[in-house]
Parts: sequence; structure tokens; C-alpha cells
Amino acid sequence: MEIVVSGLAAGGLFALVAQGFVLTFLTTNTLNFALGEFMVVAAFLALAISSWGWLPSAGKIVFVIAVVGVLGAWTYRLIVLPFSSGHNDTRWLLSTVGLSFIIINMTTNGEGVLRQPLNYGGMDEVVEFLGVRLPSQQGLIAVTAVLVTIALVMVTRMTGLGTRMRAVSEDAEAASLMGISSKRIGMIAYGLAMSVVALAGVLWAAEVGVSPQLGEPLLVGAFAAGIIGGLTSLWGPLLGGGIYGLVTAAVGESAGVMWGEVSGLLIVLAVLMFRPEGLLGRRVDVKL
Amino acid sequence: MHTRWMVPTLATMLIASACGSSGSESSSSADSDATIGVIGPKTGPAPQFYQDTQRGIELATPIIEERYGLELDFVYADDAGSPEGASRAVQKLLNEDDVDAIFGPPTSAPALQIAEVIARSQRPYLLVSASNADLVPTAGDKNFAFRTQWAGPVLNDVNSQVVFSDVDGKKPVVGIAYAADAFGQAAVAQYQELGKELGVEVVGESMQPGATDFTAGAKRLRDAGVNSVFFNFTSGSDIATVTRDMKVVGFDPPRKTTTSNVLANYRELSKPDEWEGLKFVEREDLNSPNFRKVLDAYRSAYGEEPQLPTVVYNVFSALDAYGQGLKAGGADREAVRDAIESAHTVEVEGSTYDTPFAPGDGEFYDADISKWHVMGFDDTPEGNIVTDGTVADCTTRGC
Amino acid sequence: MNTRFLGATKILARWSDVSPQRRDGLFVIALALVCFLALTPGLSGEGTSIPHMQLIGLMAAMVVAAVGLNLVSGFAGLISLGQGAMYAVGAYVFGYLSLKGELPTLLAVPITLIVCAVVGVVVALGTARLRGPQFTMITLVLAVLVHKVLVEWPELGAASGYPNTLQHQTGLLPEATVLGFSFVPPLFGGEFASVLVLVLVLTVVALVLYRNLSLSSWGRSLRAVGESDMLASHLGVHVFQRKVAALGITSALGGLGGIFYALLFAHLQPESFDVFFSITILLAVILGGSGTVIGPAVGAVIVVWLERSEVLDGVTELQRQYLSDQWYLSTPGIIGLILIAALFILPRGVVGTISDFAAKRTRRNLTQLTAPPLPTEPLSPSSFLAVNVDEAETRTLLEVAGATKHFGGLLAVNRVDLRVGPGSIHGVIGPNGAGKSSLANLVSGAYRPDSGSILLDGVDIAGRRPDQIARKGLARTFQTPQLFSSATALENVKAGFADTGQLSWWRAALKPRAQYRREVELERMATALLRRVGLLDEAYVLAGSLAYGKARALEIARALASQPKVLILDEPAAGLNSTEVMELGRLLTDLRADGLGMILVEHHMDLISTVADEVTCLAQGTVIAHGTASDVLSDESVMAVYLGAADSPPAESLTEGSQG
Amino acid sequence: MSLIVEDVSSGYGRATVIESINVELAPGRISAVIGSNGAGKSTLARTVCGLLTCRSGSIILDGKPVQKLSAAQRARAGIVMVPEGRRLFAKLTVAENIRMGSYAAAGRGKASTQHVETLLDAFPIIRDRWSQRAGHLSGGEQQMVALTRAVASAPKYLLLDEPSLGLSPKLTQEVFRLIQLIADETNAGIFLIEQMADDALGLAQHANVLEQGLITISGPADELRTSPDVRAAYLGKIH
Repeated sequence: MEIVVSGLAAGGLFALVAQGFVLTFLTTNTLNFALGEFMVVAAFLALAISSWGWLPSAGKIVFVIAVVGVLGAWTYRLIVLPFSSGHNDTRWLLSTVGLSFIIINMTTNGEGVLRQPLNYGGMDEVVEFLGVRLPSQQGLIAVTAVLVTIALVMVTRMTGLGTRMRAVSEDAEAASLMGISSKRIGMIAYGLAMSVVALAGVLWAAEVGVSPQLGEPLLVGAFAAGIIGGLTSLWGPLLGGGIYGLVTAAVGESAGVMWGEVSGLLIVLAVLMFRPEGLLGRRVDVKL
Repeated sequence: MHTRWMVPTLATMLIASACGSSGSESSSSADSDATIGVIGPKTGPAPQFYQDTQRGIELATPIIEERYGLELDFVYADDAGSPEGASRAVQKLLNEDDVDAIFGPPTSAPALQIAEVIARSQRPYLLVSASNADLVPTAGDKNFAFRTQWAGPVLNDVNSQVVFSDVDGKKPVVGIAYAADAFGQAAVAQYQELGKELGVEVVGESMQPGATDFTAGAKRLRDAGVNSVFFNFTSGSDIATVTRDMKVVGFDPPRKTTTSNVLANYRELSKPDEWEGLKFVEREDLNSPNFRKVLDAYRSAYGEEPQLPTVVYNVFSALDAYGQGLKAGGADREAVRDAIESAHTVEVEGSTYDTPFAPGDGEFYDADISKWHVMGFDDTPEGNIVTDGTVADCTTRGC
Repeated sequence: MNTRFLGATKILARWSDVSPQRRDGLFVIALALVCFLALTPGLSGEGTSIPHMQLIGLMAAMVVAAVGLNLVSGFAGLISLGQGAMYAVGAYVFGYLSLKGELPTLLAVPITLIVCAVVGVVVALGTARLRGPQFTMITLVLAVLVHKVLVEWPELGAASGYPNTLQHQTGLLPEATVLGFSFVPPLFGGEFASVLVLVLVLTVVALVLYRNLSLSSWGRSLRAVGESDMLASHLGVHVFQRKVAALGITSALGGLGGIFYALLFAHLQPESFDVFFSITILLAVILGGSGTVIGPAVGAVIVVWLERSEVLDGVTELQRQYLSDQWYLSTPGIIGLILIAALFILPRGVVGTISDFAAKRTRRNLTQLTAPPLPTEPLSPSSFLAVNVDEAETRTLLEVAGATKHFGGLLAVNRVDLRVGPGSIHGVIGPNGAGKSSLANLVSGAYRPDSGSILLDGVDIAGRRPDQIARKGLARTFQTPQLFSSATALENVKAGFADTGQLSWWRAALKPRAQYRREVELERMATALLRRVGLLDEAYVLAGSLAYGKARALEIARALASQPKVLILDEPAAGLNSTEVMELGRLLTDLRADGLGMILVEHHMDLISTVADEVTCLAQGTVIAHGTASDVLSDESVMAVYLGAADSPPAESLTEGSQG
Repeated sequence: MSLIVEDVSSGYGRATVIESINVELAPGRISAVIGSNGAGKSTLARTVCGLLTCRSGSIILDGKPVQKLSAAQRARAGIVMVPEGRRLFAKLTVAENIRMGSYAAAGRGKASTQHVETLLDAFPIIRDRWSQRAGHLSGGEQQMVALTRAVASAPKYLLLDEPSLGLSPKLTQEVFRLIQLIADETNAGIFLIEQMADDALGLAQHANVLEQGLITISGPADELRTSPDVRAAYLGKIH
């Protein structure tokens, strides 16, 4: 029981970050390998504005989310779009990796690696849930993950924007005939995705402190969550995050933390080999 | 439109390569008595070690120069915390700058990469920070390495007397939370041996340095019935993660011990209820007048507390020992080595240490740690350091 | 301006005048010279030369790792982030064998290489079916895994490195010894770092083998895979096997880099082999010119030089002085910046860009200067067409009977019969979505038929893989020409020969005398084919810069190179102007005269009616008319499906999905 | 008020498929472009709607040159295309597909919704499928939804690329009836790009015959219906 709850709670964080992968992959067939670094940017931004007394914490978080969202949109426009022409073009992968180097390096030089506490956006009590002790922040993040997912699903199902996004992901050319520019939709998708990531970044930084290494340890887990669940399904991250969290927690407790991480990676390998589209993903069949 | 800003960047780089300015700030001047090379992670994962070594040198040098009528030069090189950086830096120091002695590197991976190279270079090798035990042969005749920070063997005694001592009358179950790096791994190996000797059960749990989750490990320690836990990490922030998750899983053993590394970046990230009962053992009493003098000097010079007070302090003792050696040995490095080894006393801001080294013993601190001090933090948000007393006191009447 | 390039022109011209053997000889000599010059500063063995020697050594290690990666990521188009992991495996295995196993270097090196190759093959077996991001992710995950294992595995010293005094009573690996002579690593002053000699010799050998490999038919096959698996398999390449082999070799070369590292520093720390390192190897490939032969080597030298020399420190200092003392980039960040910049400014890398430039400047002169001794007598057709004309009439080359293919609910090809004899052209016409291309794909093996039989020269090929079918003597062209745009027309034709699918990698790498002769022969036959399709003057033009009509002709030439019995032409006239169509018609009739059997899928009715002996008209996947051109084109139902007269045949239409 | 295509050339990659095409279309009129496939009909359609860039020449919408605009912009400006093979969004419902159309309607939304209503009344079958996934519809139904979707975009000029593709003659007639209705309802000019010459000529007032990327014949539809050249354009001249 304890393992289940704490495992799922841990998975929540990965799920939230993984949404950043799924949203962009769904609409643009690209991934932002600098995802973890967008968390870092968000965290440092949050730290920078923590002195704004006139703005309530919620306001600050919203501000951070908005700014990082805009950055995300332009990231797509400037270094992803030019390198994602056609299906065989995966240069975006390299350009985003390059971006992550730049961000990590610049923040490390500018702020140093020591973790700095973030004085808002966090709760440091420990809550009892189903008889299991959880840091309330972790619980909060897990709940947020679920809520964000539901919200995203609603947006894509109900709103015009969502319909547009689904349309573009299905057939960008036909969508352009409906007056929908796939470029703009792509920017919106990246903006949305990086906003989610920013939210995760702030909430997590509030728990563990702000540092350039904030995102790095989470990236593998988020990756795993996205791939296991399937990069083409908004529900994927929740499932994937849950599974990854459970397995790593279970194995970690029975065999040691390190083996927990290894087991997680092994699952990812297995999924990639035998079901590359993920558990909930739809197969993208190769055309001639 | 992108190329527009790319081109200038590349242009700058080309210009730079044209004038190719040097990376390590050197200050060699002809009339100095010795040039000392300092390797440390100026950039990279643990810059606090570089910073406090450098600042310690800046503070101690004038004193030592004045005390022994010497002039010392220092050449700093960044190992970026990486083995490659270290092997590149050490070659530069040894060959291009032809230094007479070497400080650091303080972190394990770089140190391990180049330990052998320095050892064979036949130059006094001064270690001022806790590094894993047999990193360098400080034993054996004609060793050039001198360590003014406690290490392996000494640590064992700390453990046997503090960590491994009985908990309310019974043999304890010892848990070691350690970083998955050389420092942690080497230490935990020793603990397990010691455990065998003393017939004490030892449980080890590793964590990636910089990781943000230790709940699984904490649970394993808890479920193993650990009642005396020791944190072996290079950075206080990792200890913060561990104590936080121990609180989360409701694991609060009667004894929690660690090293003075906890002083770096721990209290900023933790709460009083997480460091309640947390102790660390050090040779020096950080509240002693002479240690305060060092700290005050640091504070007035840099306007902040040192991340690693002991490193700063150890630089003082190391430089004093080297100063004596240099004064006696002069340009002959071997003679310098002998002089350091046979130094009678080493003085740091008023407190003196007799016959710190001996043939076959490059360790500054001797194994008898009964006179060492047990310290902890008070329950204020700042977590001021409180001294509970010497180890002897604690073992006799408990702290 | 031009005078400057005249020099280049001359050199290029001379270069291509030289005979292949001598060319390769010169390459070796040049390499050896470079290596020697690189060593000279360290011959004295002074301590001050150690950093230089380490730099050279690291360059060599990066070079072999990068050229290895180029095979998979540059040629075959599978971007791998795992090369650093193979490098690590190589270093540790070699270290372990020579310290714990106490094996002599001459034994430890080959064993290590084999181990790495095996690892690579195992990985490939699991991953080679993947493409694009998935493959990259898997390699990334593997790299992370290897790193974790190295940090945690006690036997290998874990984070204390291998070896370390605590466990192994020494911090250094034993010196390499070959035949009793031991090689000194560049760690301690006063002695010439002789291990560099060993390293550079191995580097030269590796580079020569790699170069042979990538210039051979085997290398062409990898390029084909990179273009598209489909194209490659139609050129007779067993794509999966080829990818597996390539990954094996790539891994071995990565491992060799690791061996160099172990030889140079005699101590291994897991921290040295993180993902960042894997990415720098990839950067080397891209910066130098991914997919060019020697580019990655150049890129490797540049990257290592940037990282090790103090140039980037200089850049950092400049930023701190003039931009910001807090927010600036140091080495890793600048590497990232260079990575992005390279993608923007040098999409083909340093070498790729330069050679493109040179090619542009010197093309004209080249075609005059370097055309090899062309066969003066027009090569007799039968010498490169498999069909023997005299016994041609007697048999059927291709017989399709009742071929059927569904896509979901849609019946794309419905019980189609079709027969092609030697020296005949069978036209296939029909409105859009009639199933013409589907039929072509069934025959060439791109699709598996649901039912029906397809006999090629008496052998049933239904359901076989395209490469199997290609080897049995069937070739095809594609609706949009699929050429290697960055290679010359001549190279493109060479890719068509059966060698592409059959030459073994070790033969290609070792390049025995016979292989030289074979290459010459290929050159001769390729030239002859180019002459045949009227592209002789464009022999050395990059396929990418050919006019559309000529590109189509080139594709036909490549198809002919495999000496097919049957050739499928998928809309060869599309996008051709009327004169080009005329030429095409002439070419087809010539080929017919040589006894070649052809299926001509075409909309261009004039072409059909001039060249086709038989015509089959499809509609909704069904044969609605068959006979001579004039019969079919005047057939009522055919007119109906084209013009849409009221009484067109009952066509099954309420199927779901669209055929767009 | 008209859509003018002024000696436009275009193609794929290095291939020039159509050359110096001149056609004009007035609101409310149906102009057919016929020719066998491979003649460049789709290329023309894709060039006019902006999926392909013009190599040369200009496209003028009600006096304003639009050849520089992207497909999306042209759609919002009123040039709407129903692409070959319908290209419905298979995973979206019929309703959503038609709503997608309305995004291009920009300011002209009001009128378009009424037109859509009229079409739905005339072809109730679409309403029956309203909340089904478009992928599950039959070819004919898909074509009707595609046309409705286009009308929802309030087109000033409508490009129909092979609306009869893959449909039985009966269904083709249905679809053409719908096209006629659209022409009458919305005063849009319609380029009917068709292979089925007879059907197309029956519907259109004016027609152009495309051969090897050139317009070889152009004139009133009923004249062309009887012309032998048209037949030659399809089945070659050599008889």
C-alpha cells in the first residue's frame, strides 16, 4: 500500500513534466530535449521575482508560467521549426540538446550550483494519505498532474483551439486549407507545453530548492513516463508516470535505490523495442 | 535571420582564438621563494571547495609569509570537477608553471584521475579537504602527500567511538546514507569492514549526488531497524534531501551523525525539525576562539560565512607546515618534504599542534579523537552551531 | 576570384587522374606524414610537451569514434547518442583485460574490439527496426545505463575509477607492451610518450579501412539506407542485416577510441564517459560534415582542439569583460552554441560545404579533365543486360496471376493478371487511384499480395522482400526519382550494381587487388550506362543539380545497372517536356531491342501508344481492358472511366477512407 | 470582382509541371479544368490555393495579388480548396470537421452558417452522421462533408480537385448536384477540376483543357463537349 501511494505520488511529478513532451510531439512530431532546462529557467525566474511583495505567490507563479510559455513558443519558432522539415529530419533533436547545454551552463556560471531555497509555492507539512505519510508538496504536484491532464484533454476535446491542434497533428496541409497555420499552432503547443513544465519547475523547486541541476535528474523519469505511456496520448504521461513511479519505488525499496532507477530504464528499453508507440499511443505507420 | 546573430558569435570566437588568452590566472614572479599550484573545481558541481581553498590561501598567505619571511606565489587551475580537466590542469601546473607544491584537487573524481601523476612528480602534495581514505599514499616512507584534514583511518575511529557506540546499552544497527561517488563508496566500504570487526550490523544506502528523492532509501534504513545513521556526502544539499525524506517517511533514529560537509548549503534548505539531533564530529571546535578568529577574518574579508569552515582552517595548518618546510629546505623539494615531515609544531591562529607528521605518517590529525568535538545546530531558523563537548565527554556522560 | 580556384581545379583534376591504387597509397602516406608531424613536438619527451601529446592522443581517439559514428548516423541516417557508451565499454574492457586479465596488448585490443562489436550487434538486433527519434532515445537510454553501471560496479572500481589504489594497489593501468617493447603514456615528463606511436598507427589503419569501406559499394548501400529503407531494399540491400553490421562496426570503432583513452591516461573515471561526451562525438560528426567520408575526422580534430586548448577559455574571458561578468558561457555552453550554429551555417559541415563549393567551381573543368578512359567501342547491350536476346521470344519473363491487395476496406488491386515477355513493353494505364502504383509495388515486393501469384522468370516471388526480388532480376524506378543528390551521377549509377547488396563489409574494408579491378569494371560499366541514357557529359555532376528529365534518365540508368530481366517504370514521363518524352520513348525502344521486359505505368497516352506492345487499363483496381494500345484506347469502358460517360462500369465506391 | 490566374508556372522540386497558365473565374460561375491525370490539374489547384508556390506569374483575388500569401492566409482571404481525396480529419467528428471549415470564414461567418444549414437540409444524410468520426464515413459521404466544410469557410472562390475521385457514377451525380446547389446558394465562383470530362462539362459554363501542363483548349463548356480534341487530350492523338 505504502509503496503504491508513494510510488504514484512520485510518478505525478514525472507525469506533469512528461506532458511537455506529449503536447509538442502530438502537434509537431518534435520533442524539446531542453525540457529539464525550461524547469530550471522557470525556477530561477521564480527566485528572481520572489522579492516582489506586491504580487501574491499565485500571481508570481502565473507570471513565471506565462513568461516561460512565451520562451517555449519562440524556441519552437527559432530552433525547432527550421530543423523539422519532413519526417526524416531529426536535427531539432540536436538543436534542442544544444539549447539545454547553453541554459545549464549559463545558469551555472551565473548563479552557481548550490541550491537556493524558494520561499513560496511550497508546503512543507507531511500529510497522511490512506495511512501513508507523504510530503504535501509531492501530493500537491501529483494532484496538479491529474488536473492539468484533465484540463488539457478538455481543451483539446471541447475548445476550438483543441480541435485545431488535433487537426494539425492529423493533417497539417489540409488544416492550412482551413486557414489554420500549423506554424502558429506549433508555437501555441510549445508555449502550452513549456508552461506546464514551468509549473512543474516552480512547484518542485519550492520543495527541493533552485539550482541548475533541478531538471536533469527528472528528465530521464519524465522521458520514461512519456515513452511508456505513449507520446501521442495526453493520458499517456499519467499512466507512464504511474508505472515508472511504482516500479522504481518498489524495486528501489526491495533492491536499493540505484536498482530502482535501472529498472525504470529497462522498462523504457522494453517499451521502445516492443511497442515504440507506447502503451496508449497510436502506431504511426510508415508511408512509402 | 538566425544566422545574423550566429555569425558575430562565431566571429568573436575566431578573434578569441587569435588572441587565445590563457585560462588560469597566474601570478608568478621571479623573486618568489616558491610557486604553489592549486587545482580545484572553479566551475563544475562543487565550486565551494575551490572558493574556500582559494579564500583560505588569501587569508593565510600574508600571515605565513610574515611568520617565515617568505614570498609565496600561487597558480590556480580549474579542473571543472572532471577527470579530464584535472589531468589537463595538473600537466600545465607541473610542466608549464613548474610549481614547487600542489594543493588539491579537493573532490574525488579529479583527485583519483591524477593522484598517481602528482605522487610521481616528487613535489609536496597538500590535501586540505576530506577525501577518501587511500586516495593517495600518505603512508610509506618518502611520501610527498600531507593531509591536514581527517580522512579514512581517522574517520574509522570517529565511527567506532560515536557512530558505532552502543545505543541505550545495546549494539546499534548502523545505517550509512552515502553519495554514489568515490568519496561515499570508499567510506561505506570501510564502515562495513569496521562493522564486521565490531560485530555491528551495517546497512548502506546510496544516492546520486544532486538527486532530489531519497524516500526509498530512507524507508529501507527505517525498515532495517537502523538506530544510528551516518550521512556521508560531499554537499550539504544532499544531506538536506536525505533528512527531509527521513522526516517524510517518519524515520527519526536516536543518533544522526555526519561530517562538517553539512555546513555547506544544508541549513538554507532544511528546517530546524529536520536537523534536530543531527551531530557532526570535528577535530576543531568551531566555536573555539582560534577558530572564531579564522572565521571572523573570513567574514570581514568576504562578508559571508564560509561554506566549508574546516577547509579554510586546514589551509592555515597546511600552509604553516609548508612554510616551515620551505624555510628549511629552500629550493630542494626533497629537503622541503623532509622538513615538513619532521616539523615540531604547527600553529594556527594561536593554537599549536605538536609533531603533526612523522615518517610514514602524512596525516595531520592523529587517530586519538577523544579530544575531538561533537557539534550540532540550535533550533533557530539560522541553525547556529552549538558545541556539545569533546567526544570523550559525550561517550562518558553522553550529549 | 577564379584564379584562386584554378589551383583547386588543377589539384582536383590531378587527383582524379591518379590511379585508384596510387590514390589510396598517397592517402596513407599523407596520413602518416600528418601523424609524424603531430608527434615531433614530443619527441624530446620534455614535460612541457605532455599536454600536446595528450591533445594529439585525444584527437586520435575522437577521430576513430567519430568516423565510426558517421557510418550509422551520417550514412545510414540513424542518429545515435550511444557512441560515448561504446567508447566507455572499450576503455573499461581493455583496461580490465590488461590489468586483471594480464593480457598482452596485441591480444587485449582485438578482444576488446570484438566485445564492442558484439554489444553493438546486440543493440542493433533490438533497435535497427526503429527510425528517427525512437532510435536516438534508445541509444540515449543505453548511454545513461552504461554510465550508471560504471559508477556502481565494484569490480570496476565504481566511482573510485579503474584502477584505484584502494582496490587494485595501483592507480595506473600497466604500460602497453608489444613484443616485449613497452609504450609510455603521456603522463610523466622526461620520457618520449611512445604510446602515441601505437595509437597513431592504429588510427591510420582504422582510417584506411574506414575510408575503403565508405567508398565501396558497401558504403553506397549505407547511403541508400539513409535515403530510404525502401530504396535500399529495391537496390538489393537486406536493410536489417546492413544496419546490424553497420552498428557492429560503429561500436568497434567507438571501442577503439576507448582503448586509446585507456592507453593515454592509464586510469578510467566513469565521470569521463557521460552523455555529454556522447553528444560531443555527434557534434564532431556534424561539424566536420555528416555523411562525408573524411569530414567527421576533421570535425573530431576541431572539437577536441576547441575543448582542450585555451581558445574557449579565451572566449569566456572576452564575454566576461565585454558582455556580462555573471551571465556568460563557458566551454560546455559554447559547445552547445556551436552545435546550433553549425546546424544553421554549415548544414553539410566544414568538409561538406567546402567540397560542395569546390564542386560548383570546378565542375566544368572536371567533366573535361577527369572523364576516365571511356570505352571507345559502344559497350554491347548484352554485356550488361542479363537477358540473352536470341532465346528471348520463347519464354515469359514476368507473369502476374490473380494478384489481389486490400488496404483496410479498400480493394486496391483486384485479381489482376499481367504478362511481360522478353523484349516487350507492357503499358499500364488508368485514372487516378486505379491501383497502378499499388500493382507496381506488389510486383517489386514493396507490398505483400493478399493472394495471387507473381512469377519472375519462372520463380514465384509473391511476398518476397524487395531485395530478394531485385536479386532475382527485377528493377524499378519511382514516381519521384530517388537519387543521392549529393553524389555524382556516376556514383548514383554505381549504387545500382548488384555489389551494393552483396559485397561483404570485410572485403570492402580490406580492399584486395581484385576489388580494385572490380571498382574499375564498375566504373566502366557505369560510364557505359550513362552514355546509354545520354548523360555522359554529366557523369561528374552532382545528381542534385541535374535537370528533372536527366534525373529520371539517371534513375533508369541506375535501375539498368543491376542487369535486370524486367524493369518497372512508374510514370517516367511525368514532368518531362515533349522533347524529353521523345528521348525517353527512344531509350525504351532501344532497351526493348536488347530483350529487356518492361512494365510502363504511364498517363502519357502518346508515349503509351508509341512504345507499348500491350496495354492494360485498370479502374478501381480491376482490369477493364487489355490488348494493343489502339484497341484499349478506343475501348468504350476505357473512355468511360476517363471521360466519365454515363455507362461506366459498376465501381465499388462506398468503401471508407480516401485514396488521396 | 474575379479570380485571375495570370500566366502561372509551378511544379515540384526541379520539375516544372504547369507552365504559363491563364484562367479567370467570376463569382457565381462554374469553370471546369479537365484533362487526364498527370496533365497537371492538381498542381494547378495546389498552386492557386497556395500549397505550392508560383514559380512565376500572379494570382489576383478581387484586384489584390495573393501569390505571396500562405495557403492559410489565402483561405481566410476567400480562396478555399477541397483537396483531392477529400482529406477530412478522420479522427474528428463530422461536426468538428465542418467547424474546422468555419475558422477560415473570418468576418464572413454569418452568411456561411446559413449556407451550411441549407446544404444540410438538402442533404440530410450529413446531419445523420453529425457526431460520427469522419473516418467511418463512406467515400461519397466524405466528399459531401468535405464540400460542406468548404462552404463553412465562406469561400469567395472554391477549388474542387477531383470531387468524383473513387466514386461510382451514381454518387458522382449526387456530388455534382451538391456542387450545383453550392453554386446557386453561395455566390462563389467554382473551379471544378475534373477528370470526368463529360460530367464536368455538363455542370460548368466554361471549360479549359489541360494537357502536359499547358492549357490547349478553352471555351464554352457545351462547345467543348462535342469537340474531338477533348477526347484526343485524354487518349492520345494517334488514331
